[in-house]
Amino acid sequence: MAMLFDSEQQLLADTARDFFAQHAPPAALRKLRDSKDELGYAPELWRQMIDLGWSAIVFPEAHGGLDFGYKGLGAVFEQAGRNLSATPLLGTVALGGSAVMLGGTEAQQAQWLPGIIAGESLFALALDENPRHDPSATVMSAHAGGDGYILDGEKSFVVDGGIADRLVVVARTAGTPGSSDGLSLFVVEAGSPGVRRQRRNMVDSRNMAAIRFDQVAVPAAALLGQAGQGAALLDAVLDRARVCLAAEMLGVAGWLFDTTVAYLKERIQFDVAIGSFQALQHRAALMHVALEMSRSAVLAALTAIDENSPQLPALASLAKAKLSETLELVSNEAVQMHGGIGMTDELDVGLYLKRARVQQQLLGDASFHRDRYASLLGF
Amino acid sequence: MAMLFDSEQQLLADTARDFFAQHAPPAALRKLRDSKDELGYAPELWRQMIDLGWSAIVFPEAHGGLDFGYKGLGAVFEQAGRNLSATPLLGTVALGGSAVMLGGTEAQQAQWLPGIIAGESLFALALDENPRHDPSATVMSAHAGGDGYILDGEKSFVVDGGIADRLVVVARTAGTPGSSDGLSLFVVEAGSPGVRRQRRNMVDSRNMAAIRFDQVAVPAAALLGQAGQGAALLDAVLDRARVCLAAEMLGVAGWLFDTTVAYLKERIQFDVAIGSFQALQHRAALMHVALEMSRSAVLAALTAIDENSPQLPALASLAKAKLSETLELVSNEAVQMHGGIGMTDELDVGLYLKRARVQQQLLGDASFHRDRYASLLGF
Amino acid sequence: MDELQIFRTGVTAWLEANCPPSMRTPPGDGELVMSGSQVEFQSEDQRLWYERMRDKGWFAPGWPLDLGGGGLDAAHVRVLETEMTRLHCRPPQINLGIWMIGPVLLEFGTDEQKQTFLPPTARGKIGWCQGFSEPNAGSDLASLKMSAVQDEAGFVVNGSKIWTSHANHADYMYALVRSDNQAAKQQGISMLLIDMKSPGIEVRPIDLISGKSHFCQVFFDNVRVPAKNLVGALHGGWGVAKRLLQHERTAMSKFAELNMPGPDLVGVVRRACAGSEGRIANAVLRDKVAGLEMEAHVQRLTQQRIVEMAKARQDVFRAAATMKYQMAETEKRSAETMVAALGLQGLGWESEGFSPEELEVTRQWLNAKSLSIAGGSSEIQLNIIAKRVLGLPE
Amino acid sequence: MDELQIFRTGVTAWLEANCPPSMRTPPGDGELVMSGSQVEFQSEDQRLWYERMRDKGWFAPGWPLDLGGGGLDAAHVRVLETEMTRLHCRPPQINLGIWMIGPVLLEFGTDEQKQTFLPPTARGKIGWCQGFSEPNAGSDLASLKMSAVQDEAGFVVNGSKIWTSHANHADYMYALVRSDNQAAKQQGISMLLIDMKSPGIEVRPIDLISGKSHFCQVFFDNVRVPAKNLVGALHGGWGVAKRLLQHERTAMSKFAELNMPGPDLVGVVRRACAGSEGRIANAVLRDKVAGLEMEAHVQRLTQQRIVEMAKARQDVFRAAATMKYQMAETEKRSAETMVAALGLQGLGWESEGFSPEELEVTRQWLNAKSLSIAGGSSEIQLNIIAKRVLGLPE
Repeated sequence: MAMLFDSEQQLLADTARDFFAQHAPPAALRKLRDSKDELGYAPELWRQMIDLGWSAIVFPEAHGGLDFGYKGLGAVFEQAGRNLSATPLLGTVALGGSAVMLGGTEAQQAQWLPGIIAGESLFALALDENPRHDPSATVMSAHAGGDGYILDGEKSFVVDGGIADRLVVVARTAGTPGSSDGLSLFVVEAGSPGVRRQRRNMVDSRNMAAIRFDQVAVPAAALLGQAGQGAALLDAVLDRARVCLAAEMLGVAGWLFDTTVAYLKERIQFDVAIGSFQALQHRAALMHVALEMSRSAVLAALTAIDENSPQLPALASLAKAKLSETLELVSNEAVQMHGGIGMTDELDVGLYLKRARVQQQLLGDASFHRDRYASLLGF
Repeated sequence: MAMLFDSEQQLLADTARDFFAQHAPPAALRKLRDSKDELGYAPELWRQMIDLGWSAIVFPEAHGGLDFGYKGLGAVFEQAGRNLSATPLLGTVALGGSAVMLGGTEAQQAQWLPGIIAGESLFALALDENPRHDPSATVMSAHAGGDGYILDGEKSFVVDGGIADRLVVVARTAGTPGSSDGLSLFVVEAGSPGVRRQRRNMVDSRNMAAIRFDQVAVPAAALLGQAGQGAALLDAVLDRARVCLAAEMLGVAGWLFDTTVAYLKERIQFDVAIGSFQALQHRAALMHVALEMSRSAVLAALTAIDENSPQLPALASLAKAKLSETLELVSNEAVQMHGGIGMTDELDVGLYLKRARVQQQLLGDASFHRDRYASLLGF
Repeated sequence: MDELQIFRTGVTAWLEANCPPSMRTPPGDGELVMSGSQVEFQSEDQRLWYERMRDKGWFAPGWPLDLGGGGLDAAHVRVLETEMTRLHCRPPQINLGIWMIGPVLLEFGTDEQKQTFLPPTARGKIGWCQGFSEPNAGSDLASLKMSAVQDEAGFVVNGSKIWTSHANHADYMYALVRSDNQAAKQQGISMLLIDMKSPGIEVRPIDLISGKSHFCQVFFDNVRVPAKNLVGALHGGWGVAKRLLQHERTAMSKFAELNMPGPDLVGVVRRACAGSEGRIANAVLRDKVAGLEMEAHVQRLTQQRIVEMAKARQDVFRAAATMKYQMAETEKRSAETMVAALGLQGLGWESEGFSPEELEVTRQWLNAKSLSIAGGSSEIQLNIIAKRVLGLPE
Repeated sequence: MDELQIFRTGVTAWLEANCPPSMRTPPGDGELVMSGSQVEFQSEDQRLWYERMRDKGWFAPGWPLDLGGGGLDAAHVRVLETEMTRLHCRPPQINLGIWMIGPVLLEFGTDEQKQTFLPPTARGKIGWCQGFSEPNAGSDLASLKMSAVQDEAGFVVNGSKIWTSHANHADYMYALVRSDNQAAKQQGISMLLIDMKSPGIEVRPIDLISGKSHFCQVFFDNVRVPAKNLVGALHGGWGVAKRLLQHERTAMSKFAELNMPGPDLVGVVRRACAGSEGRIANAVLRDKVAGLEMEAHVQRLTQQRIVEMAKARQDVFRAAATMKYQMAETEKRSAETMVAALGLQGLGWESEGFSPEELEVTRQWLNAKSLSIAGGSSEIQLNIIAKRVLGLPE
């Protein structure tokens, strides 16, 4: 059943739903935000997630993983999204962890995966140098030097970049910006000399950092995969993360929609529930259509990862684009249908709206992925 | 008052409304269509319009015109559009006549304008060679030869091209397709040796012809304006015609909207008028908003012609683009809101829908004019 | 090898031997045989395929043998259908009598009705049409007005039906009529079987905005219908009709795959706006086409998800209620986009200067408008979602 | 030279002499003076301009001289306003007392109310806030619940008001209260003038999704209001409020032009996506921006048409009813487009790494959401058009 959760996946989804609702509801994010928390996530929450095995879901048993697949991980992401739970899951597992697993030698996997799984190490992918996602635009350089490579350049938006102790850095060992030839991936200790990180305060309080690499020396063993051949690996990593992000977005959209439909039933104006107004009913129905389509897109893409389908790139772009569109629709309608109260910070709807826009941009917006989808389908 | 009709213009609009409703309602177009009329318009109707002075409205008094301005002509176009009246007004006055007036020498004007005004001569502009409007794409060539020029090429879509006795032909005396340099305009007798015309049956029964020019010789005096410098003249002519067409489209959209609102009030389903359903009410209101905005765009553009405003190009593109969007919205909603009956040929709504799409394409669709508007505004 | 497997092998062999190759291609417009008393064939292969399937009893494979059917149970019928699909066999004929009224007569009909109507229907001798919609009863079907006044011999029928497919070739109509003016809307309706040769019936084909069509309007002027032609209980027609419409949905989904695929969006736009390496040159149009292809893609995925949910015995209504709306709106926008991409070349009506594909794009654009109107308008779909899925109040 | 012309010349000379150059620039966020008992100035120029206009009586130029106004008739007021606009003079102060409740008191107030409230208001001594909306009375204002129970001394008020601008700095609130629970909705409402220093009032500023705001929620716990502070008839507050809201519309249109223009769509997108010759590089984005600029353009043209129609004494309602909806929706889409064009750079909240313009784009995006909610939501606008312009049935 490609488009359904099996019973184990469903069990995981149910567990995650309860867990995040209890331990990391929107109020927890609000607290991190208002206290201007330095870390931007709660380590004790992450520890609980580690104990539940969620950092291990996608990794091979050989390195201590559960080999349970991305569909299971997607179930966790959806529930984290639904609660706006602040976790290092995207940076450490979906991006960094996927990169080590897909690009690392046995030795490299053995070096890093157990640390990720045990919660001893946090990862991030340092890729985007511009405000709009575009992997081939990478300028940052890596040239041979010392007993390995010297990295030089700047990354503008690194998810979880401020808390990671290891960064998977995309740099150019050859080729020119605009071409995907010549990219390479390196695992860099965040504490290396020459690495300077600055937290960026995003509208949605998501963990984000700008990172400057000033002549940072890394050993040859830091290289993941073949030098200059990193584009395919990077694509594979990004597609996994895009689909996980789409699952997270499905959770955000689902919360916004459910909350709005509930409000339509409860809010009285002109002596009736506003949900009895047909114009609002039809708009709610349109959101429902978009959400059902979105769920199909996410499930198909998650399945494509686990089945190693050649359709993955197209399905990943489909999921990310469709979820971006759905989320823009649903978040705007949620604010509008809540009326004045929807404009207040007190209501959680605003937090979800802001999270939505950052998610839309991360790893490529709808326009980026429509273009990529068309290219993949040859038109 | 730039955005209103003055009392004379309003009088003209009222006269035109009654005239077309009485003499050339949709049933008249239907008759031309079903009888596969060779001419595609009723000469006696045109004769009446001549008698009313409508062929003279925009032309200078020196040549027998009324010098009453395009705003007056726009009032006539709107009412012709409202009734789907088949007239040679677009080809002969807005396109051909404008070209002679704006590009012709005194002698050329004296030669051709009186004939147009008196209804003795029908004109058309032979420009588009491709199914999508793009003046600079002109391939048709004109080179010096005989005692003037030899024209060679093919025009795919010429409004009123089949009934005109004179064709204003756009051809390239220099430059390459894609550039607007090197274009020239010629007045060609439709009966010249080498001219072959074929009627094209459009979905909306609008008069349209494909015309092949096979080594057609014209005298030097056939040239309007400067050889190779025709782009500016062509733009001025096209903008006038685009605005007149936008006025016609306003009439089409207005009919569709009024008819649909009337139907919403009269059609009973589930024991109530369907116009009482709020979802349909809001959609009707959206159409109303679009129509009011459209009317402003048309009036501003008509005024810009008469005031010789440097804003004309931008306003012409604004009017054509906005009306194209409005018409797509209103025509689709009209069919949908009429339900099954809206799908039948018996109802006039379908005729208006088809006319709408042809109008949207003629002289540049919304996408063409958005691009042009952006260029004109420098972004 | 179990019995079903043996049956499958036999079916395959028989189909390969008896279905002519030309009947194993997608049927073009109007290339399917409408059965009835005046059946017409466009080719010898068509006739052969028709007669062979008829003689096998496979027009109605699931009906009892003694009523002219194939006597197969549901599992065997599914095998036959699967194999026909797999081998691309066209249906040998189309008849609403087999798909819609037949099963209803099997369930609700009197013995006399079954004996009278089912065997000739199964043998293709009676062509049926459906008389439900009326000019003033579209989305609100239960507001129908065609009256049936009872007298000693049966009913006298007056009124009009619209959107009746192939009424001009049909032998019988199953029709909903108002038998009781006083009762609440749904309670005053009966279903009658009406002989289309009865005096007082006039059939007028309907021209659509896209041109000729198989739809007709049918006028009834004091048409007499014998009492024995009442299906189900007097004034009980609404229940019968609801059951019948379930069969319609099944039939529709079977036929959905049948039609020759129309012009495809990417192909049409790509040819109209050719860029380098087969890409669409115009970036704006390309973005739009990609968006529409994605909508078509997510709806295919949702269709697949619904099938899987049904297999897993999950409630599919939340998801399934979205499909009609989504498909209709996407298809309409795709058709608009094709026309826009073709420019004036996509707006021809007939004759020279327009390619068959271009004319087909135009027809498809106009026909697509009906997708959000017929069979439950988009507005009705949204109402259903709002009320029955989301539980929003009246 | 007629008298009005002479007046104009005098006004111009006076303004040029008395309005400091820094007061002739568009005011930034929070750069206008809110008058009241606790007025604060951000610059010496602000104070000077404030005091000079106050002493001239031109805070309320159209009010009678004996009530602290300028004593000008409508024609002279218009001249003053025109000249101030022409010379880009900022309003010296902002006070709902002058724009809204003042004119209403002039029309409906008792002599005592006029004497008590108008002169100090005109001299900037009383700052006013408006207490209309309640948490459960938004679009449906008449469903307000804040209760005013009468006793011998006046009223005892309980309840809450929301969206009250600057309530934390205001001296008085004009408020709608429910004085009769039994009457039909609109018939049980009264308007009271409430001293914000009364015991039992708590003011809580509201944080918006865009950050801090001038909005407050105000809580009333057994607040006593003297009987003499009732405006108009008891239970007659709805009529007074309707009149007041007409003044609000006038005031809003005056202030609409005031604000410092926010980030402009073309500029922001062009800088974010720079192509050759100042064009927007991304064709899809460019097409979208052009579409939005066109929407803004047609609405400016429509605004102009409405002005001309009004001058020609034509009925403007058909056209005017469209403006609020059109402007709100276009503005919201423009803001979304700017954020999308800036990518993650358009989604910063504060501190380093984001330019002031980028942060402003983000704030504007969030603030724009209120345009289709406050002052008559988009849904209400569409209802008005459907019912009152198009005459569609209930």
